[in-house]
Amino acid sequence: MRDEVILLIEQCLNGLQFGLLLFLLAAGLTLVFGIMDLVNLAHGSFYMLGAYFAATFAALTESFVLGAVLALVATFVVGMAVELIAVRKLYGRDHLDHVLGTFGLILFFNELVRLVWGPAGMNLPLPPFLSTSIEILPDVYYPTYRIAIIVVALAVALLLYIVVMRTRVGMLIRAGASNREMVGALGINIRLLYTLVFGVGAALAGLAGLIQAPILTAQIGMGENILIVALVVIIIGGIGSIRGAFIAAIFVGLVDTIGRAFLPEVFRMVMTPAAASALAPALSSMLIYLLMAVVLVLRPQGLFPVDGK
Amino acid sequence: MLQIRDLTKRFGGVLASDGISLEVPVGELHAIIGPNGAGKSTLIGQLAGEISPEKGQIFFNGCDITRLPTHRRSALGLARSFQITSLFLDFTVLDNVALAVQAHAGHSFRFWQPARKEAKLRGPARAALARVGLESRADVICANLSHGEHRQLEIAMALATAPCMLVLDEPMAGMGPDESARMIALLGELKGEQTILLIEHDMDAVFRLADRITVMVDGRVIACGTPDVIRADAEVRQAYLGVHKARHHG
Amino acid sequence: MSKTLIAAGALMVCVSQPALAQQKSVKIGFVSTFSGPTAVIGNDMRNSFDLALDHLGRKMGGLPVEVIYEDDQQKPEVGKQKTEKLIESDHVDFIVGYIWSNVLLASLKPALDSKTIMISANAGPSQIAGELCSSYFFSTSWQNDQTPAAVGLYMNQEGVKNAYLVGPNYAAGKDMLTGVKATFWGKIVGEEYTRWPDQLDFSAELSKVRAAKPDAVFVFYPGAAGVQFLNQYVQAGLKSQIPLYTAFTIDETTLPRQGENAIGIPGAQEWVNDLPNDANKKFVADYKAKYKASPSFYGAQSYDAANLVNSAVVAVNGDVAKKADMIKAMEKADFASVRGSFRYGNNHFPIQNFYLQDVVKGPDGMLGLKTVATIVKDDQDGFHDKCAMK
Amino acid sequence: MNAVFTARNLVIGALLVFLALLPIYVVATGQFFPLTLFTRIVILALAATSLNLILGYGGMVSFGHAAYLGVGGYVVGILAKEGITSGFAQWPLALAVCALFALVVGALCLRTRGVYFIMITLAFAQMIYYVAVGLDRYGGDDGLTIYRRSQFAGLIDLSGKVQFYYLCLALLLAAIWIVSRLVNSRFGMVIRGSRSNDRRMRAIGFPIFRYRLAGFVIAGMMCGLAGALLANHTDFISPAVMHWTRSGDLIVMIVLGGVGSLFGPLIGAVTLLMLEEGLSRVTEYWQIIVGPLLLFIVVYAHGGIDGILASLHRG
Repeated sequence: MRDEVILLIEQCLNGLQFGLLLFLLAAGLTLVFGIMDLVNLAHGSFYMLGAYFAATFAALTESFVLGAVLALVATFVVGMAVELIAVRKLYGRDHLDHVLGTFGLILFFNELVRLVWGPAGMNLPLPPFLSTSIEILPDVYYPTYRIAIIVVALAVALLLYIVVMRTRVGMLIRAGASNREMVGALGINIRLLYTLVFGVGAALAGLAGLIQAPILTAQIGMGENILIVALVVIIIGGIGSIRGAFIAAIFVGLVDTIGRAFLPEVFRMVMTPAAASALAPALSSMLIYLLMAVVLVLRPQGLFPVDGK
Repeated sequence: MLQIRDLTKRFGGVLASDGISLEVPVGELHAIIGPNGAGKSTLIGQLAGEISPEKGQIFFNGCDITRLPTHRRSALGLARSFQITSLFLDFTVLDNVALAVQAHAGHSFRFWQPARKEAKLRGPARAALARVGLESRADVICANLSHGEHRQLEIAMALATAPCMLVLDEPMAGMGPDESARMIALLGELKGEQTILLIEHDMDAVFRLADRITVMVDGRVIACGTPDVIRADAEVRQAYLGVHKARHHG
Repeated sequence: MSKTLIAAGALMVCVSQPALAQQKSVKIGFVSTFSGPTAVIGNDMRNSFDLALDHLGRKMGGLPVEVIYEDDQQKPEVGKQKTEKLIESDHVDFIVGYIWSNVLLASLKPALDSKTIMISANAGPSQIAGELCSSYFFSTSWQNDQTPAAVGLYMNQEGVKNAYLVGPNYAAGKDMLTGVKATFWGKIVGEEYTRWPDQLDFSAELSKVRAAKPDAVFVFYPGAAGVQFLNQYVQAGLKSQIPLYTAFTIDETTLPRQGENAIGIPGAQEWVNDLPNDANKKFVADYKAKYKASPSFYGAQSYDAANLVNSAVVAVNGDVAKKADMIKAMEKADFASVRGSFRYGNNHFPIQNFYLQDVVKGPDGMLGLKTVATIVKDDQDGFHDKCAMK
Repeated sequence: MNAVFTARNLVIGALLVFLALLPIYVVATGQFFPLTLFTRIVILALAATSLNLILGYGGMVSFGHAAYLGVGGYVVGILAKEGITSGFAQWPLALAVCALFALVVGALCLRTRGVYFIMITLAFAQMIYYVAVGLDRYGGDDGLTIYRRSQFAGLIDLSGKVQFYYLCLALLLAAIWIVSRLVNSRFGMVIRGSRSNDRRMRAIGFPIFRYRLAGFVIAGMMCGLAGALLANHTDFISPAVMHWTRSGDLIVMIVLGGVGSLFGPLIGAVTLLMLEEGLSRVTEYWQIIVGPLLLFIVVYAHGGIDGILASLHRG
């Protein structure tokens, strides 16, 4: 019995870690979505760039932490540059144009990375203090690095909450999400605000990417599949809502991981092992989409709709 | 014709409709006035079926329509025009009105015959355009009309659905004096033929046209009666007309 | 704009058509993955194939050789299109390559329908060894089940009592786990199939492995996924707790990114870079000289494929229209294979040795793969009796 | 306004003549690959045309339209695997299954608007994608090879490349004709009205949900037909045809060619696939050109290629 409980706890931690990672991606996506009304498929490209930058800078500086910080700065700068050069022209267009234009950006960045870094991908080795596992309960070990991810992501979530809820910039952001004209009426430089928000969103995606790099290695196209999951998260949470994104991200992370972990066993109880091992992976991959469809059928605006949308 | 009983709707903490009761008999031109935020738009939304009330009932021709969807209300003969011009801008003027005719000419699961060649749709549409004086503009793309013409087209589309009652949401908003005069003349002609509920800011028009006037403030009805009664009502003068004038002059 | 595009398109279609089958060269189509993270494998295969042509003097049976490389993007339907294009548009005489079992299965029909000789330099799905076998198909690699079956034998030798199996959910993944189960005597305490190729985080599976407390874990993760799985296995602290056995998870294309994590993790292979035969010594040395990297087994199999083609063309003196004669020649496997000599079974899959390999640090501090022992000699796949050819 | 020889008509005419005469060139030279390529282009143009009905005319941006390609294809593939190779059974069933699927998906999705609609259609496509992955008997992730093409009792032989190409082309032209009738019918006026202003449509008395749903089902069936053709063309069906990037490709074709234009999807399909084919021969890094090109078209060429052609005439 104890073993089962421990396994469940471990899987919940796995789910939580995945969920928090999704939150980092979804937060930037939902900010950009909510404030600029922009569907940014290229968000996953910043995730990829974050991983590549971190691997490169860490190798250059021979320091994991320094590499990570430089990578964050770099994605922030690249994000703002992309906003200034390309994305800015898409504001006010319909969503179809956004989907298509940013799809073009994905192709561009994937090939750019292939040109610059080659097709093989890059490894980001962990420093020794992170590449072990620690005892979270007596006799129960969990990778230190995954604990570190949980801590960092929670800290970022808290920081975002404070910024959005307690500061003047945050008030502007909230106002922008629900009432575009009002921000303009307040005499704020909207263009600058948009560029900064886009840069911050890119940096958050970059953070998610560099965090994943030691686990997944930096790879071309790594952002695309996770981008779709992040989109699912912000849709479930309600577009523009940071709180919604947070709750939905954790929910999606848990559902996906727990489903992946336990569905095969559940299936094996009712069908042959062969059929179960064929069906279970397919069904567990489907779970989050099922979740989104159910949420949208019941609440067409997501769980936490932002007023005025 | 239209009866509203104790209609109540709350947005957040604000009572947008606070127990509104109202009756419009057949043939009457009934006007609703009130300052901004008085709850007029919320009332129209509930009449049209876009907002559902928390409490209260709406009867139309004796039927309870409180919970009916928008298109069913239209089918029963309740037509509305929009405050913000809300037309099909990429269609021609005639297409717009023909679409309104089509909505009441049986189902539209007709997949093959070109709708633009159906006399059954085009004829009544042209008649409705003629009624509001837009027949010469029939083939213009709607986006190219002037503001006043958009407003006229709104009325034509409402008329084209062959309604029992028109709900007109500020048909004169944003119009110049000439356009307003033409609209007042048009409404004057319609009066008597149609039962009309008119929401309007233009006081001259309201007092010239209306049989009866309802005054709303803060989601409540504070007065209801003929123009003369309303003009004389002290509460209205203080609560609304004063405010209204101040806003216009200040 | 569109007009010029269409005109350009029409022009391109016209220009791309060479004059009809004037046999002045041997044409070989080569389908592999040249984009995405697994392009590393495709590039190694292309490099090795090209090196083989260098060694052959770029001629086969007196005719110059022309190779057309096509990228399958690791997608079955793309691979199939490219195969069709090579056959219909380029009229190739041989079609070679194929890393992935699912891509190969999708591409099989057009090749066989057009009676083009097809050589898989890697993928070996059980269906093609069995009921779908064809005289036009040859393998220079193995049937999928064979390598893991060799690992299973080795696990028996090591006294493993029970094991947990993990692999990707696609044709080869299923074959591989079946392969281990065919020879491993112990108990299978768990079996996981993961989404392929987009699942890269194995935390849920690793937690289950840890909870099941098996004697050993067997995995199959080719290409980039092998890097990710191994790194996560080490990060989870499992490497020191549960021994890991692998098939196609550690090779020269992944080792640079797996680094020291791979040391001491055994695998089975029909070819290792230090096999002591002359052909192999020349291949490895020249590869290192030309590309400044070590060749992998994918490369070795491609190198052999080029030599197999050569043996066929030489046998008919360059008259590649004589397909039946070429097939007869190929069945003899009469060339110097870098894995040492082998012969073909009735289903045109090799009957060959499998070796135990391990990762060691060389004297120069570089990591490399090394032969430890021979696990099984002259091994034939278990599907050859389902093949109608005799 | 009604001039026949506008730039746009000339291009469309030239394109149609080219498509009609291509097999003659192919047969004359014995080079069959262009025919294979263009059969594929024509089939995908049919899929894009079906999406254009709801996306271009109805404003329903479905990001999961490739699902119907897959469903149609899988019906053909599964029946073929089970030994039913008659096209008279396969094709109607493919259409019926697609209609049913579209009916269910549409009934649930059409409650939402805007980005939510884009995403929920994607969700259903992803679900059906993973259903296909789980079909172990029918190849799962690896797909299913179709060893015998649909049989039409000797009326037409789908294995004949030229015959098959002409069948696809005929079906594409029929689909374009049907769409042109549909969008100008009463039904079409409702669909188009709800694209530009669905609140207004309700106010004048249209129960638009059922009309949009009907449009959704028609588009699904049409795309299912494309799926049946595609399965026959490639002799193969796998979950990959339903991947979300494939749905994205269909949208790209429409926007490239011209949203809500009859021949736009065809022009877009030809342009996109020729561009891919052409650029990938020029450079391995062809996407670095296509990506910014897409962005450029979105930003500067509203209305796609068809829009540019139309404006040539006006200008």
